[in-house]
Order: sequence, then structure tokens, then C-alpha cells
Amino acid sequence: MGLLDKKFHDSNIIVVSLEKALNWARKSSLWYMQFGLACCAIEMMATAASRYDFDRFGVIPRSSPRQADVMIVAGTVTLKMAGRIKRLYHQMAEPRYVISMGSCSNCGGPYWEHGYHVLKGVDRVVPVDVYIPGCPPRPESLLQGFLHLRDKIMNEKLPVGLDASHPVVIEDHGDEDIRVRPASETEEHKKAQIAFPQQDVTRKKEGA
Amino acid sequence: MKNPNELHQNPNELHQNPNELHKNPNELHKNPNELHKNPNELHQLLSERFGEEHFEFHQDEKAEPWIVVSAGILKDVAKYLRDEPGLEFDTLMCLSGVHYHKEEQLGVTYHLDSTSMKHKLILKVLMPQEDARLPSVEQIWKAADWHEREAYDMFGIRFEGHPDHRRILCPDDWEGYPLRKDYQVQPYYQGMKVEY
Amino acid sequence: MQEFLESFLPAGPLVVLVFSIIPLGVILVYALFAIWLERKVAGHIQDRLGPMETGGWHGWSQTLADLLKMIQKEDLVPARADRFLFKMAPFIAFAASYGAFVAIPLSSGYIGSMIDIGVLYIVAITSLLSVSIIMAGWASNNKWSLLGAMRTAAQTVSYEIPTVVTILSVIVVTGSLNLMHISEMQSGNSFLGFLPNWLIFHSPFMVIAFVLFFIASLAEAHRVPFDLPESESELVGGYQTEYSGMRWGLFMLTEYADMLLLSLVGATLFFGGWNSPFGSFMDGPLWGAFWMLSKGMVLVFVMMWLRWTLPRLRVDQLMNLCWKYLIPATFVNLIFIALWEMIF
Amino acid sequence: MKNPEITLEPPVDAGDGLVAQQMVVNMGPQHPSTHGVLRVELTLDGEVVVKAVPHIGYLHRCFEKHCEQMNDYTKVVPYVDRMDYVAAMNNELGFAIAMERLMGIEVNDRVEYIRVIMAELQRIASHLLAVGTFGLDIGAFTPFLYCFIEREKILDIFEKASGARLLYNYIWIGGLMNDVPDDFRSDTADFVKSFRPKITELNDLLTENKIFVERTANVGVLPAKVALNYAASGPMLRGSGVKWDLRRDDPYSIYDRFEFDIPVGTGEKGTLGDCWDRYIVRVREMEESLRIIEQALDGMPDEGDVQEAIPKKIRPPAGEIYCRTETPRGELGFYIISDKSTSPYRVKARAPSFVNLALLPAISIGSMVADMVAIIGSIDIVLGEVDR
Repeated sequence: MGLLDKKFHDSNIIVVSLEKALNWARKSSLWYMQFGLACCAIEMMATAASRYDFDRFGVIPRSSPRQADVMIVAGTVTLKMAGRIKRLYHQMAEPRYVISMGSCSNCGGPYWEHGYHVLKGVDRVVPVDVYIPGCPPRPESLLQGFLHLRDKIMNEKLPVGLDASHPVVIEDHGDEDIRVRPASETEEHKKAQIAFPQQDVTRKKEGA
Repeated sequence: MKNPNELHQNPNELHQNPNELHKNPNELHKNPNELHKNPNELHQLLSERFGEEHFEFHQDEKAEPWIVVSAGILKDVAKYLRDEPGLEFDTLMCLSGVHYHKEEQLGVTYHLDSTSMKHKLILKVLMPQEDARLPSVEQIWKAADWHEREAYDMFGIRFEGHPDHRRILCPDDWEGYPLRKDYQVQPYYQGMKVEY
Repeated sequence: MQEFLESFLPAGPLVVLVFSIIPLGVILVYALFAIWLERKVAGHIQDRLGPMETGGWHGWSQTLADLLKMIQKEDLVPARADRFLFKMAPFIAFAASYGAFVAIPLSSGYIGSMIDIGVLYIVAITSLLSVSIIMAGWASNNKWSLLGAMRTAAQTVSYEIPTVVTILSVIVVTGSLNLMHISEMQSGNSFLGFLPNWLIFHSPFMVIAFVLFFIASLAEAHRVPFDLPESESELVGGYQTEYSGMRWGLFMLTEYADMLLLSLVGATLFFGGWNSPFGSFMDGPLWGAFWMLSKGMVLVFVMMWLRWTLPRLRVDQLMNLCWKYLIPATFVNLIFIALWEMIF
Repeated sequence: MKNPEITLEPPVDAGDGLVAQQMVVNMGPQHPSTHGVLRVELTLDGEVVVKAVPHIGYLHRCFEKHCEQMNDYTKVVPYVDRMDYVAAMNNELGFAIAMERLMGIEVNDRVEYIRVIMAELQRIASHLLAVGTFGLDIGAFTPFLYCFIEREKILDIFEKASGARLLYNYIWIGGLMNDVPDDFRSDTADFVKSFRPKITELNDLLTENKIFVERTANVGVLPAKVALNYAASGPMLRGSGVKWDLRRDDPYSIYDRFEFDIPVGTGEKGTLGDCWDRYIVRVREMEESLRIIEQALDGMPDEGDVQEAIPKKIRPPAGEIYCRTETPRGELGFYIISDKSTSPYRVKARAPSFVNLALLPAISIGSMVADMVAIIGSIDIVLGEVDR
């Protein structure tokens, strides 16, 4: 979550204009973390190279997670690597996005059945914004994935409220007692989260 | 996880003696033609040197012939093969673990090659599944270092005398030996579901 | 300039404020432009286009978007970092290079402060940069940062010597440490008639002096082939590894400001500063600012050009180059320039 | 006994009895220059590497398990692709040849020629990537992208033939997935013609660059006998001056029909077996590959069914085989044990990168952190192959 996100409780023309400007900035300067895992990393490099040229969209690689906005999980995530990916994700500064590139990181890909050492989908450790199918996806697909992510960012809202990136659970307790809770507070969500002892950064209370 | 420092040896020990392992490089480029030996001759040479009971010669129609060596003298055989003039097996191309499930045996196959003599040799060592251990040839061919660790990782074969004997591909806290035919994958690893 | 401002601004302090903020505006606008230019230069050198989509025409607003994004990024401080030093370091770094602009005569009508020891002041205040980088590297509590910071300290301290000695060889000719005076000295045409009266045309040794100065200033600005402090392929991000958002942006701004600063110093010392290359044609305070910035930008462009062409040196080779070649060469050159001055 | 040729001793402490505190640094698994997810645990004395321990397995994708579990040999080929994803064609070729030898299949000339052309094109593509990323590690960004431009041209040829850009599944056991398109011959000839001057350009930009030479010469010196003992292969071994190329020394396919040289390192810029030697071997190999492609294009027959030898059901006789081929990274061996069923009993892939990477601790001691990057780049590892 960025500096201003969820700081407003209602919307007005100033907030909306600010929101637009900030979203425009976010989508126009998506710096990705230079982080190749496997085959897809070669296609990621090809996308950044001269023929496809990521830089046209203002997308450039950063080698430190602190300065990156989007993590492209490019390749097979193994169980040995999964903890590192989670850690890297936590090292990134909000607002941060994850693109799962290729079948392997979407769901295990060709390794889904017998790959005893392969994590079957990176969404089991980090939340994913855009999934790109393919084994490996062509550079065009990766660009398309980025365009989808840009669209998604343009729909982000500054004020507190319902929005796709922060799912909520609606609980019906009967007698018109309907409560809305953020999905992240449910028991199921907490169970699904993996505990990692190292707390890497101190975040402001409102932040994470 | 252990302290990474403890896991490793002193670099001095790790790289003790690659020098003494090798012959003079000038000798490498002798005329190899008349010196070339086939596995049959090699088997005879080995039998003469170490005694016939330690070796078993296999010749198939399809496959290249191989020699089964008893684990006890493996290291001496390896040293002999490497250092004896006229044999000079200077590289270990490949070292693979195999699980013979029916026979309840584990095996290690050594593919040896001599770049100077241009001959090859396949050695095999068989061990019972429950107590699979054999001497390491890491001190003879450095190439065996990672191959042996991999065989340990995948089959649970213990190589005695290996300086850095731990898992290589799977994480240190992995359970079981994946390439054994009776391997059951663990359901969870550090809280992550393994099966799809 | 100050009198001009005083004529329509009511309060004295306001005049000082506006007066001192001018370089900041120059730096900010320049940085936005230079980062965009760097990406375009890189793109065209590498047979691609560089930013194209953001803002329409050739991605002109790319850096603006980057800046706006960095401002809204979360401000992360690593848990085991020294919080105070970590937060202070980028500001000190920027203050160091901003402070140096005070002695640069941006045009014949504008200089922040007419200090007589201008050059000395610039050399002194830019040394603060290495302090801030060491602060950043130490406070991050990251080994890669620390390595980067140590490299920077060694590099900056070493390369200050050839920089200062080349500057000294200019001082030998001009006899003044005030950059405004040095610029004024270079007005008009030289004895040859067609060449401007710039110091680089003063003697053949001045050309050598400029080359040495430029090499040393590349190292001072941490540009390729001397970009060891933040060498991406080795140290991840060097001392900047742990910085995110606008704090990192400040480091970036400092880097580009430093490039401009050293280029402007180079332009003033060797290329006549705000003097027009055509004698009295296109001369005057505003044209002066134009010429000054253009000369600076040309040198900045050369720095970019080098960056996208050359590999990077290793840290011991960097030191070798400095102590074994550059420093002796600058001293020998200094002696020759002094002799030239004595003879002619 | 100490080895006189490589420094295996930790460097002497700086100053008189001044013992610096050693620092343990983790390089990777996320690091821009580890070419994937390699982790190297470095013990540093200042910037000097006292000890380097590579940790691998971050991309262990259970290749060998998959081979055993597949119910058909043909299904193994895509996994072979994904092993060395930078040189997929060479890997397929290696596996196909191993299986054909095991089953005694003979393929016709057209298939052989197409395979050789594909394999050599892939070798160029792979070396381009290796050379480019090596430059990137040294800090030269632009040559990396120039290499990618040329690589894309090769990928276009592959794409026309197989439909894929990176992982092709093109060379099958007993033949090819399909015949090459009609303009394959002209496309390849065009590429060969346009690529020669680009090598000169690369040499101007990188090979002869003073800074590049400074950074790579005398760095990571690997003596020939150490390389042999570690069973290093490919440019790693040839960089140390050993003329050993399986295309010549243990010929497979139809490589004995072509005339080509085996470039070896000579230590012209520094010591024999340094990073620059390994680099230049790759560059010169690209030229040799061009020669092979030209000859193959001339000799390629126009007629021939590329699928004529593909068996309906692949059920090799019981037995085992170790078959090795020369990929861009070195000796790729497949040790296949068949138990007469439709899936292999055991497949061990002897991956060249795996073996070459084991040398890293031996050749990096005493170098600096920046050299570490150069050494890793000069080994040219592909982590998919190291970890399989």
C-alpha cells in the first residue's frame, strides 16, 4: 500500500483527480525486479531486449527488490526457492505487484504431477495480480500481461472501500446482521499463510 | 538449519591435492592408437592385479560391457586405473546411482574415460538397499564430488570419506530419497503442500 | 541578479530565498530531462527506442511519472538499520551537491555567492558526498551496501587528488580561485583570432589537463567505467541496495546533479563558462545561461555515451589507474603548464 | 601437497600481522549476475574471496523422476528441452541419439543434416547469450543487447520450423517433428551471411576492449589437468588449451563429414585458461558453427521423409547406454537404463553445467568479488541444467 492509499474515507473531485494522477504514475513506471528463475527468464530478457523493448512502457529492471514495483515470477518455483520468493516479496515496497509468468509459476506447469520438489503455483506463497499462460510465454504475452496490470492499476481507489485488490468476506448472521470483513482476517486465510520467522522490515502501522 | 560455517570444510582441505592426481600434461598427447584397450583387456588387467574374485564381467548384446567391482577395493581400483601408465583414466565422465528395486539393491555406475588413451570403461558397484555405503572416489577424481552428493541426495547412498557429504539438490531438511523406486513424497514441506 | 530581484520582491529574506532556490529549479528540471535523455540515449545506442508511451511524444513525461511514483512508494527502513543515519544519508548527499552549485556562475548575471575561493569550496563540499554514502552503506546493515560504501570511500578520496591537481593547473594560468573571474577571463577571441579565448585553447597541455580532469570527474560522479559503488552486476545496488521510494530517488537526483556539477565545473574551467563561442555574438546574461547549460549538457551526454559503451573496471584496477597513472600524469602536466606560463 | 598453478591457499593477511575479520556474504539466489538461482556463499577478506561454496538445487525440477514416471519415451523430450533451456535443440539431439543408439534406429540423411544445422544454429544462439551476459556481468550493457538482436534472428528460423521460440520439441526419437519450411535454406543462408560481420562488430566492442581484457585476462585461471580431473568439458575445457570436442573425438550424427576447427584457448591476453580464453573460445566456435552450417546447407538432400524412422511404439530392448554429445556448454551425457517397458527405468543426465560449476570453488579462491561475477559468467551455467 502506498503512502496515500486508504487514507481517505470519502471521495470528492480532488481525491479522484489525485487518484488518477497517482495511478497514472504507478502504471507508467512499473520497474520490475530482475529476477529470473528458469526458462521464462530468457523470454523476460528477450522482452527487455531490443526487439520487444520493455522500456517503451517505462518498464525497466531493478536488481534490488526495494526499488522494484513488480515482481515477475519467471519460471518454476521450487520448494527450496519458495521461501526466498516470499521473502523477496516482503522486501519490496508498497505498492507492489506480482506477475506470474508461465505455466510453472501459475500452477506447476509440466511439473504438476511428478514434480516432488516443485511448488504448484506461486500464488501459494505470494498474492498474484496477473497470470500469464504459456510454456514459456512469448514476449508478446508478457507485454500483454503488463498491459493488463496497467489496466488493473488504473482501477485502484484511494479511499477506503471495496476494491478488487482487497477482497472482503460477507458474513450473514441472520436477522439482517450482515457483516463485511476483509478476507485477510478470516481464519481460512490465516491458515493458508505460511509463517516465516524473519520479519525483515518494520512497517508503519497503517502500512501492511 | 545448521550454521553454514560448520557445514563446510576448510578450503585448504577441500582442495588438498588435485596436483598429485594428475600426470604430466605432456604425456597427454602421446599417440593413443596402439595403447587403446578394450574392456575385456582391462578386466584381465584388473583381475591380475587385484584378484579375480573382486570383478565380474558383463557383456550384453545391446549395451556396452561393464565390470562389477566389489565396494571394498573400489578406491584402490580407481587409483590404479587413473595412475597406471597405459590406462590413464583421467576423467570420470559420469557417476550415477541406480536403484534395482527387484533385487533390493542400490548400484553406482562409473563411466570412465581417458582423453589421452581414448578408451572408456564402465564400472559398477552394487550394494544392499538397507546399508548402502561405499568408499568415495572424490580424492581421485574431483568430478565425483558433486555426483556423489547427488547420488546421496537422490538414493541415500553413503560415500565414506567424502569431505562434504550433504544433500545437494533437495533442501537439507528434505525427507526421503526421491529417486528410489519406493519413494513416497512428503505431504508438506515447511507448511507448503507438495502434491498438486 | 540580486538587485534585479530586489526591485520587485518586497522582503529581503524572500529575495535570498528565491535567489538560492534557482539552482534547485535548474537541477530538478535538468534531472527530469537528463534521466529521460539517458534512457533515450541508451535506447538508441542499443537499437531500440527507449520510453515511448508515457505522456505521448517520445515518452517525454516518463521521468515525471517515475518521480510521482517514487513519492508515493512506501518508505521502508530495514529492521536492523540505524534509522537516523539511514534516513539522513540521502539528504546529506543531495545537500552536498546542491551546496556546491552556489559557487558556479550559471551566467554572467548569476552566481550564488561570489566567494573568492569558489573552486576550493566546491572541492571541499563535494567531499561530503562520500561521507553520506558511507553513512548510507553503514546504516543499511547490509553487506553489499557496506562493500559499495567502502569502495566509494576509497574511490572518491583517491580521485579527488587528480581532480584537484588538474584544477590547480588551471589556477596556475588564471591566478584566481573565483569561477566568475575565471569565466570573465575567457571572454573574447584568442590571439589566433578565430578560436574563442577559452582556456582549453591556451596551450596543448590544457587539452591534456582537460582529458585528465574528465576522467577523474567520471570517477568522482561514479559513472561507467568507474561506477563501482553501485555496480549492479556485482553489488546488486551498492550502497543504494536498501533504499526505496523517494530516498532512493534523492540518491538518483544526487548522481545526476553531480554529473551536471562536474560538467559545469569542467565547462567553466576549460570551455569559457557562460561565454558564447562566437565572441560577442549571442552574448548576454540569458544567452550566458544557455551556453553554460549547453556546454554542461554536452559533457553530460558524453558521460552517458561512455556509460552505454564501456564495461566496468575492477576496484584494484581503479586504484591502479588513479595512483599509478592519473596522479603522476596530472603532476607532470601541472609542471609543464607552469613552465609554459613562465616562458610565454 | 600444494598445487603450484592455482592459488588454493587463502591470501595472506594484509599488513603486518593485521588480521582482518572475514565476512560471509550470500550471493544469490536473487542476484543479477548468478544467471538464475545459484547461491554462492562467499567468505570475504575485504573484497578478496577466501572461500566460495556454491549452493544449488533452487531449480531442481525432478527431471530424472519425470523420465521414469512418463509412460512413453516421447514424452521425455519436452522435459529434456527444459533442462538446458538456452540450448534446447542440442539437448533434444543428445537424447534422440542416445535412444536411437539404444534401439538401433538409423535415420536418413535429410534428418541428419537438418539436425546438424539446427544444433549448430542453437549453439550460436546459446553462445550469443553466454557472451552477451558475460559482457553484462563485466558491466557492458550494450553488447548484450546486440547479441540478443542476432539471437532473435536464429529464433525466427526455429520458430518457422517448430512453432516455438525457446523450447521446441522438434527433434524426436527417430526423426523430426515435421519437415522444415521451404524457405529454411534461404533463411539460414541469409543469417549466415549477415552474422559474420556481426562477430567482427562484437570483437571490436568487447573482445579487444582494454577494460574488458583487463577484467577477464588472468582471472579464474583453470589449468588443463585440473579441468580434466574435474571432468570439465566444452569451452571450459577448451579454454584451458585441451583440444577436446566430442564432435571430433567421439563423433555422433554426421559430424565426421564436416570440416571445422576446434578453437582452444592460448592465453594470448593473459594466462592459459583464464576467463578471456573461455570467452574467446565461444566467439570462435560461433565462426566454426557457421562453417558447419554452410557445409551442411550445401550437402543437405532435398528429398527424404523426416518421419520415416520414427517408431510407432518406442519399446527399447532391455539394456543400458551412456551416450554423450557436445552441447554449447560441454559434454551432455544420457545414461539410460531400459527394462523393456515403454518408459525408462532410469535416466541420468550428466549435465555439463553441473560438472563445470563444481569447479567454481577451485578457481575463484583469491580473486575479488568482481572477479567472482566474471568467473561465473565465463563458466556459462544454465541453472535448469545444473539442478535438472
